[in-house]
Amino acid sequence: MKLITAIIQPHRLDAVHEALSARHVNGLTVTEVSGYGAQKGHSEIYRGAEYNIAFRPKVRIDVVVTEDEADATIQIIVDAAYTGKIGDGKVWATEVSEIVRVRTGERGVTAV
Amino acid sequence: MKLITAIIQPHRLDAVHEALSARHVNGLTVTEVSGYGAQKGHSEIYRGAEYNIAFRPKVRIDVVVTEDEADATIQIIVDAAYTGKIGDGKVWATEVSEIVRVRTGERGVTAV
Amino acid sequence: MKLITAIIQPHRLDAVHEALSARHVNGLTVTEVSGYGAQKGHSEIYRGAEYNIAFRPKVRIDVVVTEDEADATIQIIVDAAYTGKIGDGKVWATEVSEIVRVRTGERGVTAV
Amino acid sequence: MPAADLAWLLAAFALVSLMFPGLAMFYGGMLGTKNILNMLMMVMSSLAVTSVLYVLYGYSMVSGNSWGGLGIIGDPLEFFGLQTFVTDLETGGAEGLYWAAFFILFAAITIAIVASGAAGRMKFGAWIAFSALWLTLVYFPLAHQVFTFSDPESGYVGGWLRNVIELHDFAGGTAVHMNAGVAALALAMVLGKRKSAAHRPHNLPMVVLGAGILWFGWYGFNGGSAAGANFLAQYVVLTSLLAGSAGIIGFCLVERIRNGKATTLGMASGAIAGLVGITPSADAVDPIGALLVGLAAGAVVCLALTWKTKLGIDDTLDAFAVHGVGGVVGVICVVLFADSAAPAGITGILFGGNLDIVWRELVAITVTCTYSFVMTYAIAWGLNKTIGLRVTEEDEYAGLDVTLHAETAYVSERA
Amino acid sequence: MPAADLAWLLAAFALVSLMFPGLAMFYGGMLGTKNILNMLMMVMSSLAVTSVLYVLYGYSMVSGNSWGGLGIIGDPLEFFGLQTFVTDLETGGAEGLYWAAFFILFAAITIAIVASGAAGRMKFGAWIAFSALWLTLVYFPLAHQVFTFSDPESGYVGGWLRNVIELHDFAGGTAVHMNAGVAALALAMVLGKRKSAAHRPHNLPMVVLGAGILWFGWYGFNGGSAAGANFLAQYVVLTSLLAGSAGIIGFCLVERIRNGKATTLGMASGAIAGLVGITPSADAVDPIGALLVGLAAGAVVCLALTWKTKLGIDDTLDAFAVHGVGGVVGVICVVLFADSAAPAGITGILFGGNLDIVWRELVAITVTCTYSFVMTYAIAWGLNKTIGLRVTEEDEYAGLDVTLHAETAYVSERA
Amino acid sequence: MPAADLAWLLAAFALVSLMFPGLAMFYGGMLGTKNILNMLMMVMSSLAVTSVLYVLYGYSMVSGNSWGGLGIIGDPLEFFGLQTFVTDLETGGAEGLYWAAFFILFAAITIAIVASGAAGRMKFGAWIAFSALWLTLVYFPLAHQVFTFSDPESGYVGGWLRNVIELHDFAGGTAVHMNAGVAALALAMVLGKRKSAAHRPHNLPMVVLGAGILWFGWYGFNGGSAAGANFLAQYVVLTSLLAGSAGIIGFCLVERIRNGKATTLGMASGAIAGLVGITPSADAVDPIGALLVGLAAGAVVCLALTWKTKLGIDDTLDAFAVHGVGGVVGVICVVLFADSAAPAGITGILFGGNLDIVWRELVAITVTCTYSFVMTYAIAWGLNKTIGLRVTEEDEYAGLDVTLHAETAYVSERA
Ligand SMILES: Nc1ncnc2c1ncn2[C@@H]1O[C@H](COP(=O)(O)OP(=O)(O)O)[C@@H](O)[C@H]1O
Ligand SMILES: Nc1ncnc2c1ncn2[C@@H]1O[C@H](COP(=O)(O)OP(=O)(O)O)[C@@H](O)[C@H]1O
Ligand SMILES: Nc1ncnc2c1ncn2[C@@H]1O[C@H](COP(=O)(O)OP(=O)(O)O)[C@@H](O)[C@H]1O
Repeated sequence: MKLITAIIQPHRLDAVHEALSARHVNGLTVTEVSGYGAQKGHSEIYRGAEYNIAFRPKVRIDVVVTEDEADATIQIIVDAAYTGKIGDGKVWATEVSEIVRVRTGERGVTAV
Repeated sequence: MKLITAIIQPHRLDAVHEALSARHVNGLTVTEVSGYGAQKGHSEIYRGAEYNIAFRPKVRIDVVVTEDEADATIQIIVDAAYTGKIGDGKVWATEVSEIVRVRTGERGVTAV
Repeated sequence: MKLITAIIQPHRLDAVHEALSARHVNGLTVTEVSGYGAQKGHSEIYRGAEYNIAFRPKVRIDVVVTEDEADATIQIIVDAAYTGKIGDGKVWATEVSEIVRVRTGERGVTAV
Repeated sequence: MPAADLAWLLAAFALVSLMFPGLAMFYGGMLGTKNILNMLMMVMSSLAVTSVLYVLYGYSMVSGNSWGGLGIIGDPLEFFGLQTFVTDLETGGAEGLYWAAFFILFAAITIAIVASGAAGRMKFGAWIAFSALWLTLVYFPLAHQVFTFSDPESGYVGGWLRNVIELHDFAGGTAVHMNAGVAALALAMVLGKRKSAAHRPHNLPMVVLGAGILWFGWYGFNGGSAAGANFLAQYVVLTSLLAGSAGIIGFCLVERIRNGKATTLGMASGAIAGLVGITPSADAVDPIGALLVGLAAGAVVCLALTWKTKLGIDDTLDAFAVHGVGGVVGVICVVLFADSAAPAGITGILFGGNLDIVWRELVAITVTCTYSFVMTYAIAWGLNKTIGLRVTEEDEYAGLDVTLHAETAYVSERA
Repeated sequence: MPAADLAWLLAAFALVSLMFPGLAMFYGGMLGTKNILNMLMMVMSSLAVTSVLYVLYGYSMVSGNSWGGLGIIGDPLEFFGLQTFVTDLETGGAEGLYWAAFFILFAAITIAIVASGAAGRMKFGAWIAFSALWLTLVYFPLAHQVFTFSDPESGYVGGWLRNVIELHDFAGGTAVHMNAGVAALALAMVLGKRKSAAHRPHNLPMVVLGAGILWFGWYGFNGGSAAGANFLAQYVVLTSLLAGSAGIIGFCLVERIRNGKATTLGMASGAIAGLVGITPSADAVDPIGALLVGLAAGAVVCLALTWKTKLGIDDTLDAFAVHGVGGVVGVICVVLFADSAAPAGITGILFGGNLDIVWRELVAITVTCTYSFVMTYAIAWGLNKTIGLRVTEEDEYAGLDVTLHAETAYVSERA
Repeated sequence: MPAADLAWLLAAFALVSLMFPGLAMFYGGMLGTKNILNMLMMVMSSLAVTSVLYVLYGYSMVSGNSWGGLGIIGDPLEFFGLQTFVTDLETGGAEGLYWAAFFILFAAITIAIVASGAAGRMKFGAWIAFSALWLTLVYFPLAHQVFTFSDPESGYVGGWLRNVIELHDFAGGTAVHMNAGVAALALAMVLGKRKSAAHRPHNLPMVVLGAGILWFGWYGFNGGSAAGANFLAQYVVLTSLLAGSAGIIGFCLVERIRNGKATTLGMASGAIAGLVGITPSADAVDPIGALLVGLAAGAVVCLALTWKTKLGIDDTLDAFAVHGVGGVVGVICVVLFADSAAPAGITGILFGGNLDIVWRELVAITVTCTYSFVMTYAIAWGLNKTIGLRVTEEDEYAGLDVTLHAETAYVSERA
């Protein structure tokens, strides 16, 4: 199994969620994060003092999928998150060695 | 070493924390997240307009443990987080190749 | 590629960010988390009732780097996050099997 | 007892002044987290723009002797700088000075309500320009027509709706509420819909606080319109309390029946709807009538909200439904069940009153709404063609707080 | 000078009206993030329920001629629809109309305090039913007994606690505060404890804002009870300021000694405790006495809070300790160190006053608390057996905001 | 008409009392998330400390007969316990009692402003000690010198700045604003800079709400200083409205030109700056003059803020710039363009007034600022050497809310 982690623009969350649902991805977890990358920060001004805000709001999506769904899932996320502008984000995958569904105690692929 | 990640019901956090403490798990990290799965969203109503809220509040726990503690830790979490209702969550494990304790610079199992 | 995850003291974030930038780390993602470890919680008092707050605010940094940058990156983070006091945090690494840049569709090291 | 009147009027003025942060919270809380500050700035800057215009020519245009005796607009040069009022006339009571202050708040709250129609997509400079033009071309004339009494003795000519049509509008159901509601609609139409999906309100306790403060201010708004510490003042304070309360019931009952649940936003909206409804009718209905006004306004506004959604106009915070429709409901209630024993002395047609009041109110509503819609649309359209009203799509996604004001409403960093 | 009195009374009314959003913030801020809106709705809807009942029969039951001359309850039909008051008596001052409005706020704030005992677990429909019954069966009778003066001249009979027992209670220490505190306790007992663990207050700045607004409103509550712009009004305004201030000191000192730290919630709670303490005693103590009332109320309430925890009753927001105990402390202070030079003219027993006042206050406290407890318990118990008071366990975990009102208090999405 | 005056003064008192939660929100919102509660406690506890001191000896020191006839300080024993005022003099109007209450608020708001200079690094016990000493040694003398009129008839001697220098300061530009601004600066200098990096304001809607409430309170502050429901009261209410409004424009214009963007914090700060500016000048300028006062105060304060940053002093929330500089601008405006037709009857030198007013104001400003700075520095320095003012570095990183008050401002857990 693979854990796919995606950092995307907040306003693309709905699109990604819909795309994954359509593809029968049964679950995912969302975290509000912030980040920087090619897209640098911006400056804010408070009482004349400029603050360089390094991080911009992003949304992190974590979804565990079976090995053979991994590539397709990545592609779905990439497509749905795409706007073509700097700051669109990253998607990466790591190996999951075990997964359990708390409610049933099921393990492995059936637990995804 | 293994990184155990658990997505659980917010109101089970205390139970999981206590169970892990009792088992001498020395550290863990908690993140407020939201997610969807078998448990679908709910709808909210604002001035007559219905919003389908896809994601429900969950808590994410990350804990790094040694290889041989991994299975036991997963089980402790699963047991403590269990309520038997849909939405109880998932626990998964990934491989950690290195870990360092910032304060001491210790690496590997002693840093866990 | 490696995903380096660091849990650090919130007030060290700027230092870590600067240190990584100086080293040309091109991107990172920040999450507000809380945790416990050797540094235990603290107690708070509301209308005479004491609450034992197990978790303290921390910041989580996730950064994906190429294999050969991994060790150096860990060291930079450890050095910049260091204060020498309990609660300084942990840094760990996991293996990333794939990474994609959403904007361009690039994969692998060029996407980092 | 002019000094006693003044004592209450000073307090009433202060009450109304708190409506500005109240409205800011009410509207700000309903938005998503990235356009709040922009809304707060639109609401609060209304005071800045109005104060300057009022001192220069606004007071003259509203309360001045009608230009050409037509009852359309006051002579804009009559009270330049409010200099006439600097000298104490020793009446011991409220003088021009006081009324200038009180009416600045009326004008400013009106344009502040209009701002809600532009939430999340309008350039700030364009807003300032729009608000100055709108006050001058829409509010000042309508306020003159509705609020200013003629004084046959001195030959002073006031507004035609007030003196020729003799509309009944206790404290501004037309010039303030219908006007603001319709203008917000027109502005929203010219601006077009927001790019990003509709947001849930980001902070409902803030909305409730705002509504509570608005209610508080309304006692000054309606109570101060009684012009003193008199029977009328206590009358309208009671009817305002009852209508706000019943507005909650009207709105929440419809919600309960339709959606199965009464909501907090509904409660807050219902109270405001009830208060809008009682603004024109506060002196004309009896206590049970006031409860009915609130009930009707709350229920009808609740129904109006969903109709709007279907029209597909992004009147973002529903000013048209709440203030436009709510105001109309209030006036209709006067027509229907005004109690002749109440201070206004009007007999509702349900109680056998004559139909005279019907056409007066109809003319007043029609003139106000038509004029407001057409003029607002024209101003917004004109500005859009020249300086442009709308921010870029990117700015809209990033949010106006950061892009227009270089600020973030909430920062949770613990560093 | 009735018009001057009215000028102040109108302002006082408005001040009290702001106590509603104030209380909503005070209570809402103390809860966890998932039951806030429900609390806001319970607090604000008190205005809706009370307004309707008061117009129908509440005013009659509270201020009407005692039914059978017994001093227990006013004739419920006397002032139906408040129709009597629609006509101007031309007294130039506050008339029945005004007092109806003012007393609606008193009744509504009392039931709103009771709501705090039900936080986080009560069905909303059941709350509405409970509050209507409670006002009718508990508040209206007690308010009649405590507030309504007999008028020997016209043969009008008022409440027995006021006229037969001659309790001293300046502005409602009994009928409002003790009554609410005890009722909250009884309701909490019938409801049982919340399922989920105790929550830390989710927003303390909101609590402080609420407390500050409540303090502001209290000047209207106590100051308006002076019935005019007179010596008494300024007297009680000063003593209210002093007692609130000293309440902070009393509460925070106990905290500092016991826990080592003064807390913000303690500061806010102490100010309210001091204000509760001064409510019955504001006209009876001198300035130093007012400081002592505040000090005592703050300190004792702080101690009472922990006693409660031990009793294991989930009086969620401590209405019993703050309003019940705080109110009793205030009355005891009158008994102990009332200054004969103060407007009430009572000599405290520490200053050699006679013991007469002791039994009068004891009777008043005992009657109020016993009646309130027994009746509230009975009403809650009865409703629980019939329609059921409590939400399901699942709804409680998910939170009442989402399950009862289909809303979320705070949404941080930036989409 | 003393009763009518009292009616307004009671309301004005209440308005000012709301400035405390207002200031708490204004300051709390500007801080980061870990030192908010500490700020709220410093602001609100000012009421506790001041109330006690005022009853004991503060009233005497401020309003008592000058000790030795020198006009420096009132006899501290004259009004112990305010016992003299307990008896009704039957003037029908505001008596000593009222003024005691009103002036407690003045003193308390002054020390509350000073607190802003100590944000995020001062021990709470040390703050309480500091505030008691500061009120006694700095505020009470300055308030006596500035506010207390001599009464030749009764041989009563008041403050020398008021009676000998005859400064013009309508409602406390010197003793309240400049005094507080300078004292905050001195305290900040003794305390030194905060360890952790500068924080962005954590909650700007809270700041706007606070500013809006402060504005509301200011009508009571300035309007109440007119001592009645009279022409002067309405005059200063209008000028306060205009100056606050124009303050927004002044501040935001400078921002717009300098940084390209008008900000929300700027809008709130500008309104407050305008109100500070009008405090000494409200009765001396005409409506256009009031707009100019606001414009000047807003613009100059905006410029002053960046100068401060360069000085490297951590006057955390800019009390010196806003209240110190803003107050001076207000006084200069009187000197420059006071309108002789306005109630104060002063002719500004731009309108050909004589230069007499210049030195009077200069003396008043110099004395106030010098005395305040030197004494505050001395008190803070002395306390620092003895009990120590500053928390440990660790406590500072962890935040004062947790370490000093064992609380967290916001808890978002949903358990
Ligand atoms: N190497 C990385 N490790 C972790 N997160 C990253 C990394 N690079 C980018 N990110 C995340 O992705 C977001 C978008 O990346 P950015 O480089 O700005 O855009 P783009 O991918 O379009 O070039 C960043 O804000 C950050 O949260
Ligand atoms: N495949 C997945 N990847 C990541 N997170 C998941 C996945 N499936 C479920 N989750 C997380 O677990 C939570 C509970 O899952 P859900 O399917 O609703 O309950 P259950 O596990 O009892 O069937 C979700 O809200 C989501 O946060
Ligand atoms: N085994 C672990 N797994 C996950 N997170 C951990 C673990 N141990 C510590 N942490 C995180 O690191 C933070 C600091 O750890 P702590 O043990 O308190 O300090 P130190 O590393 O200096 O001994 C914790 O608050 C927690 O968030």
